[in-house]
Amino acid sequence: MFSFNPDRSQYPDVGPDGKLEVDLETGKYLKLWHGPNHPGITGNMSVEITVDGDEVVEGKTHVGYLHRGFEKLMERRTFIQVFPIVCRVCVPEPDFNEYCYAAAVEELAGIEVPEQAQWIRTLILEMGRFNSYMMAMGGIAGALGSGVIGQWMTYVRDLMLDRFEEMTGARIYHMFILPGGVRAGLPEGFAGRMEEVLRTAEKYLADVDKVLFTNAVFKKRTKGVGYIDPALFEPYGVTGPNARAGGVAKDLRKDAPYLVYDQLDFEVVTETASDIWARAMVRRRDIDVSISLIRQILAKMPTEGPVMTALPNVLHWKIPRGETYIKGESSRGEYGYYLVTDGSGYPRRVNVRGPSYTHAMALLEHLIPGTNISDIAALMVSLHTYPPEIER
Amino acid sequence: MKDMDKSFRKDTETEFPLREEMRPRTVTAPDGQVIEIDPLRDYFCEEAPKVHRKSYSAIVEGFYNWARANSLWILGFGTGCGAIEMRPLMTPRFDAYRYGIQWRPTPRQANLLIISGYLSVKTLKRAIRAYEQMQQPKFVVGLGSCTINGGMYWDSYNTIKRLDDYLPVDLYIAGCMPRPEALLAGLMELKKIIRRGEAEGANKYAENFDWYKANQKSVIKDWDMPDYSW
Amino acid sequence: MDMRELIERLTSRHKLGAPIFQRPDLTFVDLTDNDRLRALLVELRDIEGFTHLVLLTAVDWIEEGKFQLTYMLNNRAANQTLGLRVYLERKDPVEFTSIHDIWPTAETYQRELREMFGINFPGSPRVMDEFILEGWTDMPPYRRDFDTLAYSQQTYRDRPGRATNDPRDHMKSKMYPEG
Amino acid sequence: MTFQWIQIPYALLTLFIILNYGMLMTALIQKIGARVGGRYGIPIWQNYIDLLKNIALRSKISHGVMFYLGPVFRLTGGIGLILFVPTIYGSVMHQNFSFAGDLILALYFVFFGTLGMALGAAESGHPHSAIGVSRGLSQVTAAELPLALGVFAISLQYQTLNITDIVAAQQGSIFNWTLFTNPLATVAAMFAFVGTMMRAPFDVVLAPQEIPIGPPTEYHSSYLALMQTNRVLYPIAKTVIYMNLFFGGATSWPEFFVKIFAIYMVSVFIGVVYPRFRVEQSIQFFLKWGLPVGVLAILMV
Repeated sequence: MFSFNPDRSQYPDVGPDGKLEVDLETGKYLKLWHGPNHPGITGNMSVEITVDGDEVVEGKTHVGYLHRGFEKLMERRTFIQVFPIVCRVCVPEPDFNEYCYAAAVEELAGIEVPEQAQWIRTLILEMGRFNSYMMAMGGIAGALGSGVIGQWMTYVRDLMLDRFEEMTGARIYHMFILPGGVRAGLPEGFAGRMEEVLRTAEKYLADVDKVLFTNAVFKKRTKGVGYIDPALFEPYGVTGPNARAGGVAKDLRKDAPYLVYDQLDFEVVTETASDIWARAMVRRRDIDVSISLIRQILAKMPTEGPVMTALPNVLHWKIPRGETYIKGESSRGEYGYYLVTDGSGYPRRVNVRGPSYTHAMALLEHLIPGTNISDIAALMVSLHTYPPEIER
Repeated sequence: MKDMDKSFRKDTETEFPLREEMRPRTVTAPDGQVIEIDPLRDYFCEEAPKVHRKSYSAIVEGFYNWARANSLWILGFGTGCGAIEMRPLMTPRFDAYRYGIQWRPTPRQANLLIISGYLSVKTLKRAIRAYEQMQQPKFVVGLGSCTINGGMYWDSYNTIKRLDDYLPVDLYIAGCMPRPEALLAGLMELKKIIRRGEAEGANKYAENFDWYKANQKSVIKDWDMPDYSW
Repeated sequence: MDMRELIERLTSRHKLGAPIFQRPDLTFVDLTDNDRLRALLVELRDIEGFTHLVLLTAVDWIEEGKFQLTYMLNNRAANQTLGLRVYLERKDPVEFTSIHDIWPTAETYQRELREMFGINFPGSPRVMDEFILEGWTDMPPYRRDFDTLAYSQQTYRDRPGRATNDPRDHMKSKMYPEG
Repeated sequence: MTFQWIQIPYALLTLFIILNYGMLMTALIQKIGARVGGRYGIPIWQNYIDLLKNIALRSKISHGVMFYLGPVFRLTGGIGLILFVPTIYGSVMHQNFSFAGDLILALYFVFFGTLGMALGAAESGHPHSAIGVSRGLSQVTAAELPLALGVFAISLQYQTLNITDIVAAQQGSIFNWTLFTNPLATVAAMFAFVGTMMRAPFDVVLAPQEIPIGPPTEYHSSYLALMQTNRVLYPIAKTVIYMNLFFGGATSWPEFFVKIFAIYMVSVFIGVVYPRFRVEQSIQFFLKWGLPVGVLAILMV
């Protein structure tokens, strides 16, 4: 039989300055742009790849198509005015921005958050994680040409968005977690309706297990493809499900419990293969964890209690000089806000640490050489990157 | 909100240097032939777009417009965060396929460019190219408040404020972000506009070509492409 | 791991400022001798177990004429985060040591700092390439003396008829009528 | 059978019927695919509107002569296939230009469209087209092997290269079909059938997530309309061959519609739930499974 294992001896090595000396005029290589207008790219970013036949010799990530200058815009808004724009940093999972920003401000201003609000925040974050994974599952299947999974997953996501809408009044940008607590408590009968959604989701996920994860073609396309050496995790800052797929149980929910995660009962999901299959599987199993966490939260959370602390006069709200870093485990890895204040009414500097920042740039560029051109989309989606958190 | 620094003046002097791969150069081909290359001239056609007339018979044109309205092919280019609501639009809950709306991955085959949200200058450059590569008649829909007047990002240095300064917009859908229902309603409205024969954005673009180009070039400082990407 | 002990141990060999123990798992400390940065980082990574570079970013203290660089490191086993702060003189050209060979992912952070703050890291791969902005000729936008509103108004046209309702006035009347 | 002038309008009528049937059937199949995903799906007449819209576009640009000829060749492949294959057995009107060695010609036409497309797409100069074309050619070549072997097997079996004769030999009872008289040849040919229908897992040529729709990337307006016409004609023409060779042909239009739909659905059922093979994986698949079955089929005969 044929052997299609790549032999990289005939390709030039990457130079010390990170550039590959490829002579395009020889006609041996071809430069291709994947994106920004390309169905296989997650969001609005692009990968400039150099191919030799079907094999990719080099890949460069180009971002910045979504840059709005958030960190600059936040510097000229008061602390309370920042809150409506933070969620727009990352579209598919906006709540993490709200939580991290709110927690950072609370810590520097010394505000205590009521317990009820902590539970609701945890609930929102888990719901957001569920949604984000739904998009990732559909994305992985879609990148390999199985569009029907994406249809089902988007449908389930729509159901969850209905619950979000019921709770916060908005589908995508909720603007619900603000410094001091959350805007409101749970609506009447919320738990029952959420249970319905979770049941439907479980039904669809069982179908996904049958159609996708037992599928011979899917196994063939994903097993052993896009392998990340676990030794690369620390140098390249790999966190979250991507690290868990390589057997490293990195999960901030367990490592550094925040909100009420220390009162919840869950296992950190890990796989060992560290390839596309393992990364898809980790996400698939993490959805189950999320579902169980949502159920636990709704069962355990107190039914009564205030959800908001009285804030000082937010028009003249000055926070003394200081700095802090708040992190949380988003669906893609470590999400963090670094907030510096200087004693005035405006933040001095806000820096957003999105997990895609390391995954989609240095790591992806490291992984691409040697892969097949067909696998680029699957590789990117399996890393689960969202460009807006790279460039903000 | 912090007050504006009135003394700040934008740097209008500095020209952006031409990128290396865009500079004229000589190349030796594998067969030993020496070729002079000027990427900005050789690879592109410099022709300006021209106005395409409607067909002579009003009945035929009306029939064509009906077909155009019922076969909207959207270019799959998610330029901003509004793209996240485009996916529910094409999936079971909202299913825009029912109305003859579908995605095309290449601008050549698309008729409808949806600018889904804020446009950074870098994306604007790509959006213009994508728009110009589409075939006439073509339509542009601006999605979200940020395409109308800047919206949330009214004070950002990197996002444009008015989309219709740069591309001929047929319809805006307001909101941050617009829900799929709003999108569907907007697309239905666009269909009505097309059927009335009023969606002549491409001809408008060709007629006011110089004005559009001047606007585009005032924002995009590294203009290293032809005036019209055929 | 006790952070106080660690800082004491490090202070014997490196010039460190007074540490700030922000949270039990978060500490900030200044490094006063900029040349020792690489040695300190390698020591923290290889001996003390701070193997994860969380982020690298800058803060512009324009009043003091300084850039602050923050190297945020994390030790997962001990659940400790250490923010190492370094100060640079704020006069052009601003340059600093690159750490891309200690953490490859630092390459991306340094590209961003070069573009957004104008802090160059000679030797870092592709540091002079455009990263986020394209065709940018103005001053680096994250510097404090760059005014984004003024730039935006001088570049992009407003749509006539836009009325700005500053929430400040609304909130003043609704929430704090007394001031 | 001698040639008569009346055959020309008859053949055109056949073409017209098949075109309309194809338009409606592909839309129906898209609807079925949509239902699997839980959607309502496109209107059944959507293909007509899309076609009309593309013809009605006002501007078109060209990349050279071959760029024009690409879709024309492709359509020629589809139409040629239909014209030389008997559509309805026993009907004077719809037997088209079937003649003694038409099986060979049909096999040639199966390949012809891809070849023409390759030339046209290469002229468009888009790298994705070029990649798509090279994928398409290598996959079609690999898929052709089991088909050719299967066809040889049955031509040995029936001792003829005339499709009409092959169909005639299968009349009478359902057990006279090649499907039952020579199952291995049928299986081998069905490999090729599924492989060339441009559906998952063998849709590497279009592969939207990898090379945005491949060869037709640069095609638009009337060119695209030509290709769309071919997209509905060609699969049916191909299915007609399979129907004639392996499933006993059709003696009337209703039988024809039902059989074509059933055979077509084989590829749809597989396509709807499967992800996509990589090109070398699909070639491997054909060589590993299709080829031995084809060889066995010949040996059996």
